[in-house]
Amino acid sequence: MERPSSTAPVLAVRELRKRFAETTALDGVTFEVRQHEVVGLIGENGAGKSTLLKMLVGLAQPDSGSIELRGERVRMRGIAQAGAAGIGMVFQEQSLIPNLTVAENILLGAEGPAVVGGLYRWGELRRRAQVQLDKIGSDISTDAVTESLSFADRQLVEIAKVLATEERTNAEPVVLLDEPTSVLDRDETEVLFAQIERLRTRASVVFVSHRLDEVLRVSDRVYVLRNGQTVAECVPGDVDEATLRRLMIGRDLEGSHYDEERQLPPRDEVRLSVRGLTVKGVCDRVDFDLHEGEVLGIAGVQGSGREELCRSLFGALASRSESVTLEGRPLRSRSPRAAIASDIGFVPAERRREGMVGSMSVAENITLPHLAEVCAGPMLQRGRERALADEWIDRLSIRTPSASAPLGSLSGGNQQKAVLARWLVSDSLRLLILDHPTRGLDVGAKTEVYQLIRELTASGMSVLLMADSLEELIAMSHRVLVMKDGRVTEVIDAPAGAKPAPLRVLERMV
Amino acid sequence: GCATESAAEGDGGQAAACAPEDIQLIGQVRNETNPYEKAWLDGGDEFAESVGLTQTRLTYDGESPKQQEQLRQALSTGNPECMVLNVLPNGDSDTTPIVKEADAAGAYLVTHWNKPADLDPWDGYDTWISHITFNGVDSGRQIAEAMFEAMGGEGGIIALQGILDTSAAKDRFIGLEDALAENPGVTLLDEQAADFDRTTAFNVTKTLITKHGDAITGVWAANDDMALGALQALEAAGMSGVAVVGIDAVPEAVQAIADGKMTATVSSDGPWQGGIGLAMGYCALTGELAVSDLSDEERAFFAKQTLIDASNAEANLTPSVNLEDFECGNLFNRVDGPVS
Amino acid sequence: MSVTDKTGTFARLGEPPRLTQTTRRQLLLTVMPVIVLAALVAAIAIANPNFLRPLSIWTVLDSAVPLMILASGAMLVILCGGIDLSVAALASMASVLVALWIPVLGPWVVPVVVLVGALAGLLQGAIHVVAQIPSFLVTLGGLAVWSGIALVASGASTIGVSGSTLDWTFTRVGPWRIPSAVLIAAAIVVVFALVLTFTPVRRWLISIGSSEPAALMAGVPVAQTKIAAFVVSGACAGFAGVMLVGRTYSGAPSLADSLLLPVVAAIVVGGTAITGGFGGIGRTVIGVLIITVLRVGLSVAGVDSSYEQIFYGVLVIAAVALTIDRSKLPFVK
Amino acid sequence: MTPARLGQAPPETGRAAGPRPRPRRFDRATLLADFGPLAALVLLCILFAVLSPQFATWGNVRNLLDSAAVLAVIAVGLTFVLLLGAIDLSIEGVMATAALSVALLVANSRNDIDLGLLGVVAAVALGACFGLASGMLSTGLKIPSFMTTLGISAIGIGIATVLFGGVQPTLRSPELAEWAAGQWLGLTRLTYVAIAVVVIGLLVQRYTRLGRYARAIGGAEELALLSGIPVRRYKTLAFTFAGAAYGLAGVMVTVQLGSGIVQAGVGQNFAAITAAVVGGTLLSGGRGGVLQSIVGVLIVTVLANGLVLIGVSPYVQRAVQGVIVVAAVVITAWPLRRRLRVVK
Ligand SMILES: Nc1ncnc2c1ncn2[C@@H]1O[C@H](COP(=O)(O)OP(=O)(O)OP(=O)(O)O)[C@@H](O)[C@H]1O
Ligand SMILES: Nc1ncnc2c1ncn2[C@@H]1O[C@H](COP(=O)(O)OP(=O)(O)OP(=O)(O)O)[C@@H](O)[C@H]1O
Ligand SMILES: [Mg+2]
Ligand SMILES: [Mg+2]
Repeated sequence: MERPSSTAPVLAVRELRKRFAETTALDGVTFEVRQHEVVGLIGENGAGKSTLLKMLVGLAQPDSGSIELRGERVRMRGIAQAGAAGIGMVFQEQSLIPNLTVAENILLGAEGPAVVGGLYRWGELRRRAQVQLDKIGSDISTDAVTESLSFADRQLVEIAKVLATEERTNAEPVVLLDEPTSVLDRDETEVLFAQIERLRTRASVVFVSHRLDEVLRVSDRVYVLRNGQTVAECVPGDVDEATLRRLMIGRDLEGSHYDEERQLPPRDEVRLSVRGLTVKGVCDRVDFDLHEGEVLGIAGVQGSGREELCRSLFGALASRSESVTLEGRPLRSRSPRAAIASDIGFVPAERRREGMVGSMSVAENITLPHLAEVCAGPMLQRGRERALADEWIDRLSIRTPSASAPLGSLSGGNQQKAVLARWLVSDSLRLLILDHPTRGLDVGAKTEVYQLIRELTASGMSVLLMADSLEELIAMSHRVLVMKDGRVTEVIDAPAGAKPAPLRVLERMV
Repeated sequence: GCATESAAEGDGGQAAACAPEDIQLIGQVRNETNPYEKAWLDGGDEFAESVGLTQTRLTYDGESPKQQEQLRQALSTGNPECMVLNVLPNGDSDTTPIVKEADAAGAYLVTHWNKPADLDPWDGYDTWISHITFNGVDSGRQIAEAMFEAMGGEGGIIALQGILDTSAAKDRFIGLEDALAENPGVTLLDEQAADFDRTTAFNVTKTLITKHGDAITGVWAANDDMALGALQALEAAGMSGVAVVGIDAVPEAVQAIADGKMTATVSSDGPWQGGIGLAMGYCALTGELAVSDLSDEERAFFAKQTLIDASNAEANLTPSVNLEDFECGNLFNRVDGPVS
Repeated sequence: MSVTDKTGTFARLGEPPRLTQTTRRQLLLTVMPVIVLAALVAAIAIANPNFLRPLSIWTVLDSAVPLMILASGAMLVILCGGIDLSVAALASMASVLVALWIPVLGPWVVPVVVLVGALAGLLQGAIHVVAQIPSFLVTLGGLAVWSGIALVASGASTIGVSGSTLDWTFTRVGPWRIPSAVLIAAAIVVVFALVLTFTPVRRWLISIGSSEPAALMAGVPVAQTKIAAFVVSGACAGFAGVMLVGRTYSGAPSLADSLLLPVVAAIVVGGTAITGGFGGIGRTVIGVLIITVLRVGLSVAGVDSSYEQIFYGVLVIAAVALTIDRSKLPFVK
Repeated sequence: MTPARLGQAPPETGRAAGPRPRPRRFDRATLLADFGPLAALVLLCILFAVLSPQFATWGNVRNLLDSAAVLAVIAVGLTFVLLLGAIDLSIEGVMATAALSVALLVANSRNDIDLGLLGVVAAVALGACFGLASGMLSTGLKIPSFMTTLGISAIGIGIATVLFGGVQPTLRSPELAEWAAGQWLGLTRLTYVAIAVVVIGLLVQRYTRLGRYARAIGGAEELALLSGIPVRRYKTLAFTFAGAAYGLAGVMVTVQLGSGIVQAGVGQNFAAITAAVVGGTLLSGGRGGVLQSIVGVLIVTVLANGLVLIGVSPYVQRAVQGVIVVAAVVITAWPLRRRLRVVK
């Protein structure tokens, strides 16, 4: 690929090692970033990507190894020092402060000329923030309170924030992006890529993503991490996705990515029937049926009301309806607890906040919604709980030192598997609502989740699915419910072998 | 004079049990942050020094549970047989358990101020020597009368009550009511609780000044702290010539009387209280006082208190003790009648 | 299941458990509160050897009882991330009610007053959960209201209790003359420990305390658990009121008011996170003992009463600095 | 999208011409959350004005402002600590030490020292030192502020007890007496001091890093760290600022009362926290601000004043206050209830 890139490494990492209590996160990583270059970084969940990036900005200290920035050996003590040296990072989990405005967030800790003599100049602050927002072509108001923004909008603000790094140093900055696209939709991803292209002329970029097509598209070089080691360095022109996938997990993945051939037709029995479901202000008289063994994908852009629809079915949002029946019986989800009692499960998109209790162990998290199943009368049966947890850790191959390790200390992908496991524990689960279940998962883990969904539906479970990408949604679904502005615009059939084109779905969404 | 006699005949068993140097003197008050109680403990120290001992000073920050905990711990870590407790119970309710604990452990005890009406030392308590208190109705009336006099027998007054849950606060207020009944020319404009606290009194008085304005010609406060708070509020409002009275004779109030800013206060003589209880116990342990011989009037009595006004303020500016008061023969010199 | 067949590379797990540095630190942190307690007791005993007499030790334990009962209940509320500021005022109100009702109800006064305490807790919990008002505020209001009720009901005075109805709360039993109150408190602690260890209650409390949205989405009975925590806290306050009447022979409207800060201090010194999500009854027991020893021990050790507060402040800070497990507090507020 | 909240909204100046700013929507719930306490204050005033003829007089308004002065100064300092999500229980101790030290450092009845206004400065600085100690202990040893400030309070009371030594130092400084009694435009000078402190508090909150970072740290401490904010430094700074405010409050009480007493701050801790919370400064941090806390201070002061004026029995005054406060918050927060709303 013909791209301008000089040879002098701006950032060089040699033999970096890091051990956390029982896990070796980095086991001798070596890589370098040259001037005006976009470096892709891939690896399965827990391979050490985030840990590596955190060390570059001083949030973790390596046990051994060296980091050289523009030829000088550096030891980053903290994010402020890194920022001053021209390294900025977009974190995998969002890092905006919810109660500050967008402008405040973008320039937090790096106000520069917006603070004169210790005093803030609001006009200047807004103006400078607006400059960053304009770069990504966003129309988010600088005065909006961050927590009132949608998840994707917040991600855009994060990117705007890291773009401000380029104005802070004289030297050309290094921008680290840890899975910036996992929550962005297609258009927003395009905006980001345009920014990366623009940045390339004056900065170096490290780009982490589990979407290999994206990585291949924007990177000049790609490093593959496995078990804390750099196992390969590739140039996109020379490799394809399958090769990368194999390098990442060290073996071939058989079958197609989505296992489409294993999609069985749904059964005739209607499991969930929704009529006239209205959530005040966001979705309006929605009707649909969900059959046994069916995956119903819900497509829609931000604000289409699909998330609210699903949350209300799980009782997390108040709603009105003509009738909602589960296997013929009226379903009254007054709370998540009631929904769970009706054998509904829900995997939320915001895993850290809603999906898990980080300080509790993997086992405790897995059994939390179904404590009754590991209780005899009022008594907990720890042995049974442990066995159940071990079984599911094994079945989903959750990578954890033990079932009693705190869930918060696992890598995001493995956390996600544990969150899925907590619903699968119940034998009687009838409906599983998946809100971006593969968000942040590596290809291997994604494939496992897909297979899991296939197996579950084959055994009769019904699934409501919102997915990371349209391709994924279409591939996994039997039918796709397209929503726009709170209404259902169309229900598109997507049987195995006759999947509709993404464009066909897209045009009903916008 | 009579010391040797009583030692010879008294209930010698107890007296012999303790050598004078083994005697442990304990004084307990709420805290050392108010002049009255500080002076009390200092008085105790002076007595202890005069007999070659030291006083253990205990303070419980006005926390009833802590007072009990402290005393129980003192009794269980020390030698109760040779112990004298001179205690200011936090409230009426605290006296019962203190008395029972001391009695069970066999330590000599003198209590002050607070006691439930139906609990008396002669009801089978051998080591509870005496309960010393002051006639609150009397003091409340005395200062009221001094104030009415300063007001020329007519006008409007406001009353600042103490912590409502104490008999001191209630008795003193009854005294005020009695005096009011005898002086129809004076009207009670308002009464508010200010919790014996200076800041509260300051704020409450300011509000009452807003409400009643120049109609106020006198402020009756159930203690000096509140009186001083009220005084400050009156000064801030630019009101002079208002008669202010309190109770306790804290140095600042006595000074204010001497300066002509306050009208009167009543002294219960804290240093004397701090010493007298220890002295009673010391005399009992050394065999110079036989508790069983004491009359009921000596075992629960109102002690004399003195009204301090412009005439005697200078003389009372600094609290001091007269060690003669603590000699075994003079212990009951200040009895001023039985408790109710 | 076929999913597992293909995951050979993930299987880098089963390293045998070793006594790593972290686990050793963890162990130290677990026993630290006990070490601090022992050090305190030892220091006081050096100043005054009588402190270690059995009688003296029993007295310390006995003094700890009202604090212990209040702290057990309040700890539940703190575990799930709230705070109950009303416990002390509620105990005061309970003491007044006990004193007022003993002539009428006799021994039945105990369950009745505990029930009243529970109902007061229920009211506060319900307002907190249903109206979604911060617990700090609800219980601050509760504190004022219970004090007011106690003042009015008692006519702002102390009500003496005669008779032997409550003697069982404050006597000594057995050949070792163990204070009955200590046995009662121990029984309560055991009940708490059993419930927290063997039922899912602790799970619920901890998950609510550390991540309430996640607990809600996992179907944890959040509202019920929170309200129950307040109910138990109220009931404990009611029972603490009973115990206080037993030892003071009277009820008074501000009898227990001063115990509020010691209760919270005891819970925190034991190592329970004030922000919720971490802690337990064992830690609370140790915390209560540390605070009690500080309260009664300084004067025993002969600390001058004007310097006592300074010592207390310094020692409380030092104790907390040593006992809390910082890795369990996401960040320190 | 919700509009920026009261007190957090930057001033409406110099708005860059961004592409189509999104329309602001004021819904009832946010309005209530922002203006509920203010509405409650107005309602209370109207209620008391109807019930008591003296309430709405100039004399009483003056008295109200004067009574609120000390609590307002405390609340301004406390607000910054609460914004962090921390809590401060050291108010009593800091005020006690400040009260005694100022009384002993200016012309007084106990010693011959007379530093004049320098004594006031020294007392405020001492308060700041206490705050610094709380802050450094919390951040350095990572102890919850609940405990450090509780310990610091005990230490402060202990030091004040030692300083007190048995006799209250009475102020003999004519210029300080003038500060207590003297009036400008009908208000006491201390009222102006309080107003000045409130204004400074507002400026610090809105225009300095301390204010911004305090809010950021309270909003999400770990994320503030990720933004490169020196969290520990600013936390300590917030405690120090608060300590200085309590020191000043201790001085004000001493000037008002004419002598230094250990009890100068008794009851102020709960009063200040109640005021801040009632006004809308949340204990969980990041929400509210000086303005909100001051509204809370006025609510608390108006309640105390009004209940005395309409003659509510002293037995039940506190209970009535408690009920009114909780009821007011329930009413204003009712429309904000949501199924999954988390309230601690
Ligand atoms: N602070 C920590 N304590 C304990 N273990 C940790 C810590 N940080 C990382 N690890 C472990 O180190 C390994 C590498 O984690 P890291 O987050 O870097 O992976 P990753 O490559 O970013 O994975 P993902 O694709 O899921 O983001 C994981 O096994 C993780 O559990
Ligand atoms: N407090 C903590 N204790 C232990 N480990 C932690 C803690 N905080 C972070 N970590 C570790 O930091 C690593 C990086 O976190 P991050 O959320 O980026 O995970 P990730 O592995 O990159 O997630 P994903 O699978 O979504 O890509 C995680 O693997 C996690 O183990
Ligand atoms: Mg990662
Ligand atoms: Mg990841």
